[in-house]
Amino acid sequence: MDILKVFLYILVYPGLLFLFIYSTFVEWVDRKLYAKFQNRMGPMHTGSHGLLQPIADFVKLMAKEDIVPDSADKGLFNAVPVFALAAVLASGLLLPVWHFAKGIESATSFQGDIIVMAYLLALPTFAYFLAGWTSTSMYAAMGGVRVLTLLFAYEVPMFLAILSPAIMTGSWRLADIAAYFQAHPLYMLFNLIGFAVGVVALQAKLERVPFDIPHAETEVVGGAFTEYSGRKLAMFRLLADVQMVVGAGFLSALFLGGFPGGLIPGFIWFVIKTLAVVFILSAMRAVTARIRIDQMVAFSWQYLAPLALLQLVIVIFIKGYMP
Amino acid sequence: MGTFILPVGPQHPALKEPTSFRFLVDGETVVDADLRLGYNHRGIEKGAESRTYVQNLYLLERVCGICSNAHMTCFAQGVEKLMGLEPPKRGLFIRCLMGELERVHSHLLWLGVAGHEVGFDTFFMYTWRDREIVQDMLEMISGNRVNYGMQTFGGVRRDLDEMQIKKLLEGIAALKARTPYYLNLGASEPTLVARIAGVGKLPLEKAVELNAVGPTARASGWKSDVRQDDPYAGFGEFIPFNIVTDQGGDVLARVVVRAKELMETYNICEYILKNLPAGEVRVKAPRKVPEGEVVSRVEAQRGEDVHYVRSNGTDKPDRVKVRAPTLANWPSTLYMLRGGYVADIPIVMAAIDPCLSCTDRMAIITDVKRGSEQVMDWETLRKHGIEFYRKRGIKL
Amino acid sequence: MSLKLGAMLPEVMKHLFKKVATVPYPFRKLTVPPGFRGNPVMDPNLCIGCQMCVRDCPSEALEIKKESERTDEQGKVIKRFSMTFYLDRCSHCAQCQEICPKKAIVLNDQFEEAAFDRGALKIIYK
Amino acid sequence: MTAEEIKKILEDSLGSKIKELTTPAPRRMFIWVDKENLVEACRVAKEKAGFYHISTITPRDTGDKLEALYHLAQAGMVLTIRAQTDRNHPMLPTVIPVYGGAVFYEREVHDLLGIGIEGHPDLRPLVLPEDWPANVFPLRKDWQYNREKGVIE
Repeated sequence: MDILKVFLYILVYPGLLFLFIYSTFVEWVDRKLYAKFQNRMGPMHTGSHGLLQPIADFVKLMAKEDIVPDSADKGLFNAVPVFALAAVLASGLLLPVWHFAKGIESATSFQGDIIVMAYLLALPTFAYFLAGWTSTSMYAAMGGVRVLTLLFAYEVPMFLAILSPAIMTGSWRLADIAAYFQAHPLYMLFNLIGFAVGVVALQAKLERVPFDIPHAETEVVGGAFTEYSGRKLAMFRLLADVQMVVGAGFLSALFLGGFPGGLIPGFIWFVIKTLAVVFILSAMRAVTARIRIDQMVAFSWQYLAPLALLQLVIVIFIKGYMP
Repeated sequence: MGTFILPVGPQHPALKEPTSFRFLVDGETVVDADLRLGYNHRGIEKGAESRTYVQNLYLLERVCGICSNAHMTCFAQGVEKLMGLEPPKRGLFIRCLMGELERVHSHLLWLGVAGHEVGFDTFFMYTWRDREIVQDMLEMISGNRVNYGMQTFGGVRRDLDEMQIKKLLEGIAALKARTPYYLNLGASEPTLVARIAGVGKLPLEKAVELNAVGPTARASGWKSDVRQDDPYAGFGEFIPFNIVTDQGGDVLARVVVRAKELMETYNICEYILKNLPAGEVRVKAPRKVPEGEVVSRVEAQRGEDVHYVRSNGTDKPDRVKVRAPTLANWPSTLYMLRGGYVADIPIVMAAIDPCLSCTDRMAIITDVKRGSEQVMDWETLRKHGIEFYRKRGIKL
Repeated sequence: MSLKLGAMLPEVMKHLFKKVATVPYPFRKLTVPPGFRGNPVMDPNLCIGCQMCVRDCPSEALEIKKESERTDEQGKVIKRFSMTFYLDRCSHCAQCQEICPKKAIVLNDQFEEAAFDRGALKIIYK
Repeated sequence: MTAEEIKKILEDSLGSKIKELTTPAPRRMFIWVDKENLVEACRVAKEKAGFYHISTITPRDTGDKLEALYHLAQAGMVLTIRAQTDRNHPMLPTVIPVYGGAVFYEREVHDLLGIGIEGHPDLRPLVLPEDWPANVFPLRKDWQYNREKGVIE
């Protein structure tokens, strides 16, 4: 029975099938919101109100010609998207969505899973760099370098931000942190700065406006993905969506009290909380212009990192005086 | 990373038209810039020599899509001078109105594109939505949204009726309210201002030395405007207007100049519509043009547009020379790009509002399977294309 | 001009509840204002075959040919002309409409001109 | 500056170097100089007469000669300087030292009419393709292109 549960967990919910379907849905929500913000309609004609459009886009890309540049390192060029997608899908398994993972530690919920999760979410960034570098195209190389520069800008604030709930609850396990905040909802308010820093850093990790510097189309064409086409590009696109879902779920589990109540209510909480985060991400995309890489680095180290540190100080202070 | 050459164009998402830049780049900094034109050279000047004046009117209108009316006005008024025609006052007013409405649509278009180049798509969508108002107005007057075909020798081709004037005034009032609102919103958005302030600096002396024209020159503080320097149509005599300048010399200053020019243009349009004189809109033009030569200038939305027409007494011109404003601004653009960031390339290029009106080219097609380079001329390429589609079952 | 983080945010939020400005075009047809310059339509009953339109057409999209010639009871010669119109060349400038002395050519309000078959772009009025 | 003032400055400074001076229309002035005196005429126009701006250069085939028209502008006046060169060895001096903005116009002149520009730093083709045959200049009157008419059967 347990084996079956594990299979269900990996393949159906919250594993591959769910992540695929839900991430396309989240992409639809994001596109629709973005369109509404801009007084447009957004996707309309595949499915009801364009609901199936992301899947249609994915299927279309899968069917397209797949070109590998002559001068590229073929093995690496082909492996990078698969590797990156696998990393993100694996990180999705660590989300504390199913009740059976709560009480006891298991392969998908253990002390330190928060670190593993942050690590798995950072892996695609390196994959992007490798993708850009092996493509041997000018634009891709530039995009790859920008990816790494960006990484050094947002990763530190991101890690500092996720540190604070862990310190507050005294646990390195997502399920424990979520349970703690469920029990003490008011303590969530102390972590608002951390949540804000986390959302901004997540936006940068997802490389969306205003931080879409690595693949700013008017500057470096497709950035690291310039030479990618067909199936591999589809994988990168899917990867970005899954990353958005997992990132939003990660922030919800850390700062918004997780997904209580077992299978069905937990699922509903998951949808509500991740969509709330996605709404913030979409709104951020709609109201800003893309900033330059030097401005981004300056912004991170002047504002984001100090804010995250301030959050840490607050948490340590509270922790010291907490009843 | 060391220095390397970054090609931008002839096909690149930052450029909506084909032109080729080669940038010598050191990391994220542009060291040197070079330009190659001609991807769009259609041989219009040569073609004009074998067509009649009436046909040329429409040929020259198609030099550029956005400033179609400016080119048409420039050619029409040049030939009018050769013919010795004096268009009626109402015709001149409508000629000015078309020019100004075109300026509105072009500047709104540009603001949107500037937003898109720095990744601010919301701003792009809002300005282009508002641009629809002026596009509908132009369609209502002329029957087309892009190539209006309103100018002719001796006046304009269509008259305005009362209903249209009322609708035009309504449209302009709506634009007059919306434009400053959105521009203020955009101007208070820190990420947008961070991208355009202090970028692409063109000092006044450089602007004059490199012969910049239009909003690019005016944003460097140079008060030059053909409408004032060399008044044409109704300007100077009948229609009052102000020239907008700014001292900044950067992209922000160019945005400010265009924004203020928009407001000024709305006022000009309102003035024209409220003071439209009665009478005819055109006089009859002869088919043959007496021998002579003329230099005609018009202030297009990108700057000074110059046409030189030489007639030889027949119904076809001996020589027509067109100089679109963008060509005059390339030297200063190359100056602005040097020493800047790679990330600033699109917005600095967009800041002069480039429009590339430039003969069919030979295309080089590399046959992948044979691995050899095969040079195809235009005719072979066309046949190749037809064959390509026929194989796929599409009847041509 | 003062800088404010998220200056567009209220405006953007307002648009969530506004009617969209775009139209689902191919599914909902658009109308054009009167005086729109579509395709030239020729009335053979009015044409006198003066070739003015052919001479002035900037894109050489028109051809006028004599179809028939007959003499009626009063001995008057009645000629009928046909017009071949190449839509693939037309630039919709309406010069033919303007120059026609008998108003035989009028531009319609057609603007969806794309065709899969190039033959469909050759239109003959007679 | 009025037309009379400009005329006086030009005649005082250039004297007999001006072969012909006409004012066919208000705010328009045409002068004809030998090509040897072209740069001097431009310098006088810029430094003494205030023509700060070069609008464009129009190259033209007159039949037996090639000529170039330099359109200079200031507020209220457009001055056109005409200079001719023979067909066999068409050569004109560069005006870039006087008007920095003329660099692309001169390349265009070189491209389309094959007038050599003496002293121009960079005479690569600007608008014509690199594989365009040498010594074929499309804007000369003896160059004809017979377009094939595409007809729908």
